[in-house]
Amino acid sequence: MSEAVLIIGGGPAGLAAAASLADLGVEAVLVEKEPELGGTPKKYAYSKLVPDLRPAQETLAPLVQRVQGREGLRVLTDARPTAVSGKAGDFKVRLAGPAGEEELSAGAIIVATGFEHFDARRDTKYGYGIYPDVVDIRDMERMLSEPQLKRPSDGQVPQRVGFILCVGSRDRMVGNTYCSRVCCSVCCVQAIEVKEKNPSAEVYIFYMDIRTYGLLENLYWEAQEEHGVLFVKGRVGEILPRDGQLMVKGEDTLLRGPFEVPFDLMVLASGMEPGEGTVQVAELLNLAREPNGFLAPRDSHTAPLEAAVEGVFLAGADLAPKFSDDAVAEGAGAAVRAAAFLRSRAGR
Amino acid sequence: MPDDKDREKHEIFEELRADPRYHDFVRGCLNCGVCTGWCPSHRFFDYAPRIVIQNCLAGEDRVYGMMGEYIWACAQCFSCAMVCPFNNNPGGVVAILREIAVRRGMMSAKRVLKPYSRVLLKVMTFGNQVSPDMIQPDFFPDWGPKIPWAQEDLELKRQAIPVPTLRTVESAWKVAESTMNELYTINKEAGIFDLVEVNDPGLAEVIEDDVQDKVAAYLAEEAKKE
Amino acid sequence: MSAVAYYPGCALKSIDLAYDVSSVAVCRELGLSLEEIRGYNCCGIGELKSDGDVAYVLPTRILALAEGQNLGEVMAPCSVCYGELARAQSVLAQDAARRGRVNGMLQAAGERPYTREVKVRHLLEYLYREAGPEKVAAQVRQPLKGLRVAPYYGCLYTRPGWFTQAGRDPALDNPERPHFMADLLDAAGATVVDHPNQVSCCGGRNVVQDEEGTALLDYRILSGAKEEGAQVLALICPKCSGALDINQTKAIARHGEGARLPVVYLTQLLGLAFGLGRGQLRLGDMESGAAALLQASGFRS
Amino acid sequence: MAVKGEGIVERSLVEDDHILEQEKLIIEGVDVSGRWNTFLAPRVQEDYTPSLEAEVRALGVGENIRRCWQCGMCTASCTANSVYPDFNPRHFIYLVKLGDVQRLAKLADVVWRCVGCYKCSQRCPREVNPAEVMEAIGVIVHRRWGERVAREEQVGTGAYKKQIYGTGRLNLATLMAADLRGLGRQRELLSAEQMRIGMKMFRDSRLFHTLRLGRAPGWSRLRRVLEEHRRSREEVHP
Repeated sequence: MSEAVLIIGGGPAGLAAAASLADLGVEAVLVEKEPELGGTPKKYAYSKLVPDLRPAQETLAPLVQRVQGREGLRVLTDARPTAVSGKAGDFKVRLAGPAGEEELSAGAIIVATGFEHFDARRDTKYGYGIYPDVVDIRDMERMLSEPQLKRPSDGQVPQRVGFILCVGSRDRMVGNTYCSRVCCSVCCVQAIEVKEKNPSAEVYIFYMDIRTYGLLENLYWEAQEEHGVLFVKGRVGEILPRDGQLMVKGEDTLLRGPFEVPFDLMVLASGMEPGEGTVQVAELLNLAREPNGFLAPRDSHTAPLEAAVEGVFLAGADLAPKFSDDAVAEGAGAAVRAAAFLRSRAGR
Repeated sequence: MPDDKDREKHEIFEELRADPRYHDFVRGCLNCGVCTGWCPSHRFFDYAPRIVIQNCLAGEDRVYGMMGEYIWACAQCFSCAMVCPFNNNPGGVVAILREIAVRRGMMSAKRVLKPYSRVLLKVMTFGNQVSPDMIQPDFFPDWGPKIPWAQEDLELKRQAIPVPTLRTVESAWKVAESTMNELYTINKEAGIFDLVEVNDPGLAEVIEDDVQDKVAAYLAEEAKKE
Repeated sequence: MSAVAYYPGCALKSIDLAYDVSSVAVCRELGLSLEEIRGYNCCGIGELKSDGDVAYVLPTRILALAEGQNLGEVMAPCSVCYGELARAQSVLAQDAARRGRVNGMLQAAGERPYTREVKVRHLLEYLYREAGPEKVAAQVRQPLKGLRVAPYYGCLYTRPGWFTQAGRDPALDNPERPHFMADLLDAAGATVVDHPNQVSCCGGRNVVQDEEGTALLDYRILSGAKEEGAQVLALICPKCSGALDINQTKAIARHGEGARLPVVYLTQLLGLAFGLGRGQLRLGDMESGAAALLQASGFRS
Repeated sequence: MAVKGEGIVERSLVEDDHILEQEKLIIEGVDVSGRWNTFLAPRVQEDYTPSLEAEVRALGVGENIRRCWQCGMCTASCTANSVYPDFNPRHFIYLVKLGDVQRLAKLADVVWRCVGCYKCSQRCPREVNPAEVMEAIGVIVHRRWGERVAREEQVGTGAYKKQIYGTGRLNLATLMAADLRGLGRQRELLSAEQMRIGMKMFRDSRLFHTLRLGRAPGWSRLRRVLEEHRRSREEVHP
């Protein structure tokens, strides 16, 4: 019987869960496989985070700060679980870390293993990984973190930048039929950043639908009205190199006509997938996954943050594509559910 | 007359949807246009595989509207099928519709197939696709202005060719009788003769006569052997 | 009640004199006091919009003249004039820089600048809200009993809401389903005919340039009202009159007798109900046979 | 005589100006006219010209074009579209935003069909004010491809402006006369119908009122100021 909670994953959801457990006075261990805390936004050096559009560092730093030096909370980086046995109330977890292996007991586990970006090389028509000036949103985040936006091939400032939405999402041919939910908003933000860094740049977004849902609708209005970002309806079929530029081919479905327009830089809105860590942890803990591979909650309404396996709780983008602020909210929620679970067992 | 047209419209739509391939070819459509972005015909014609799928989803009037010229603008390269996020196959739909047009002997099919009637004649009667005497301006108007000249004194000109030409202008080479027999059987059993009958009755008759003659000659030869 | 500045515009002082005299007479009967703007110019009739600031000078000069006569409100019976005045009023209220440039041009020509806010009103809205159905009913001496009238509102009386405020200010008429004219006609004893194209455009703008398109639009409006049983169509705009009344013969020539329907101004019908005389109604000015119809129906002017 | 592109099976799917075909062509004595030399030019949009949108926004009318999200409410409400299907405000806005000069040029004679009814502006969910955006697009089209715009429209607009700026008043009778003269149709002024209306207006005194309209008081000074400003605008945006 253990009173501690193991949190797997040190991204926004895991960090929020850890800080919340510390606030509740519950003992916890946070395990992160990367050398640094902060999850995917940190790993890929995101530029700005939705919805506040503050630099990602400003958003992540307080999340990390909240878990440092907290009583009863251990934080392990460069570490991952390799085996789990036992059951709710008394899980035995083997961890592999920089200092070697160790075993610890946990009464409950919170899985916050996050997501991975779709690997755009899998959608070969866009030439990602072949043409250096075809980048994905992850690359673009890093490029926008620099003071000046330069295109990879020759370091020049791109004058015409295009975004292709729904790369690796909503596409049976690449195996992902769901919407990744964040890319429309992220691309609007990136498009605005391109314009802010170089107001004379022309920025086009090729879209099927714009899904900046809810209050984020504003992002798309702003991109269009304040910054003159242009939206072209239709999916790009193919990108080919021509005379040092990228020739972008497609059908404009509003005009019902073909286009073949040169661009300096093309950004692929590569969507979200359950990451390798999520897959591994699901196997270790015997967690159910929904048809797209994300972790499945026990019940979407009565137990949205609980796995079907007793004593295991879920939070963040390993459940479904989502923004970091939603992941943070879920982390705190999962912490409360885990604490309540331990208390109910102790009372028994 | 309008009744006939309505019936034809309805029948074509039903034939299309009854085709066992159809439901694999049309699953759903987001109007994303990626198929058309690849389509080589779209660069030249107001033709879009996206519209092919949309028309299928819209019903019989729109499908019927494609039977005249639209389905013949497709190059049958199937790029559309390769990239469609829904895994639709617009080119496959066009293939089914072309088959329907040919089966029903529609005007558009007859027009498109006209040059092929010469090819068909050769295949059925000599077992070759092309022969020196078949390139006639009426059937192959796009083959260049020198054709009428080339057709004059054709046999004489063939003799000038320094390699063996079988001294024939009707066929490129001789095909064995057993092969001809096989070809005939395949075409007959596969229903090709029926399709030719529908689209070009004159051609069907010429082929049939030729085959009859050849069969008769063959039987006579066999009888002589015995 | 204080007077309102009356801006008849150019059409009402020439070809559409009937609308001018009947409007003035009806207002007088209802105790509404009008003061005509002196020395006014054309509003620009929508043809100058693409000339930028210059186009605002014309309607703004009219607002400034009203201000000069110490009047805080301008009322226009012509929907085009109303639209132009309301547009200038609303744009200049929000764009101080433009207002400065427009006033600069006025002053450079020795004209009065537009310094305060003058409210712009359409005759119909003015009649409805200042007098209303009750006062109209009280003035009726010859009820329009049995006369089946189709009200036709047209475009600029309410559209677009961002400068007329219709649809935003609940006290104003509804831009999609207006009813002020119907209510006034009802008060005058007429049978109001509901019909499909009350706020559709008559094509008046292109009446000369595009005879064919205008004829089709006019046909739709006229025949739509006729099919609902209307004997007469009531208007509030001289541009609509140009298309639906004067040009009606062209709609008939192209689309047939379905387009034949007498057309009058609302104020002519109200004046008739009030028992006004021939000179204040000028029913004979209308081209599509309104005078004969009304006489045959037993209404006397 | 051969019909252009008659050898193309999918003829209705090709626009005339994409068919490259010489009706009469003889090379070294060989007749390669008509079908022998038929080729199709691609109809691909090869570039975007975003400066077109800037031109529209600079006109001081239609500034809100940027807000358009292409929902199509304007076209769904459009009066002119119900008569002329090619008059599609949503489509025009899109062409201008992308700077699709070729397509816009082809539609040069359609833009002016707007009747100015403002239904689009009333219903537009983003306050794009398409009615006035179309005014602005009309100006750009006149400027670039004036020769493609119907004479009726060119003469009509010219006559309006000349009269309004010239006298500060609108005289419908003389305006119509100027318009018909401009189109070389002055004989219509003497038609039986016009004569009848003229006589009627003479008898009922409207002709007298029309003649008396004249100029707005003090107009000559304002006219000079307005003309100066119009000239300076044209210098900025030739």
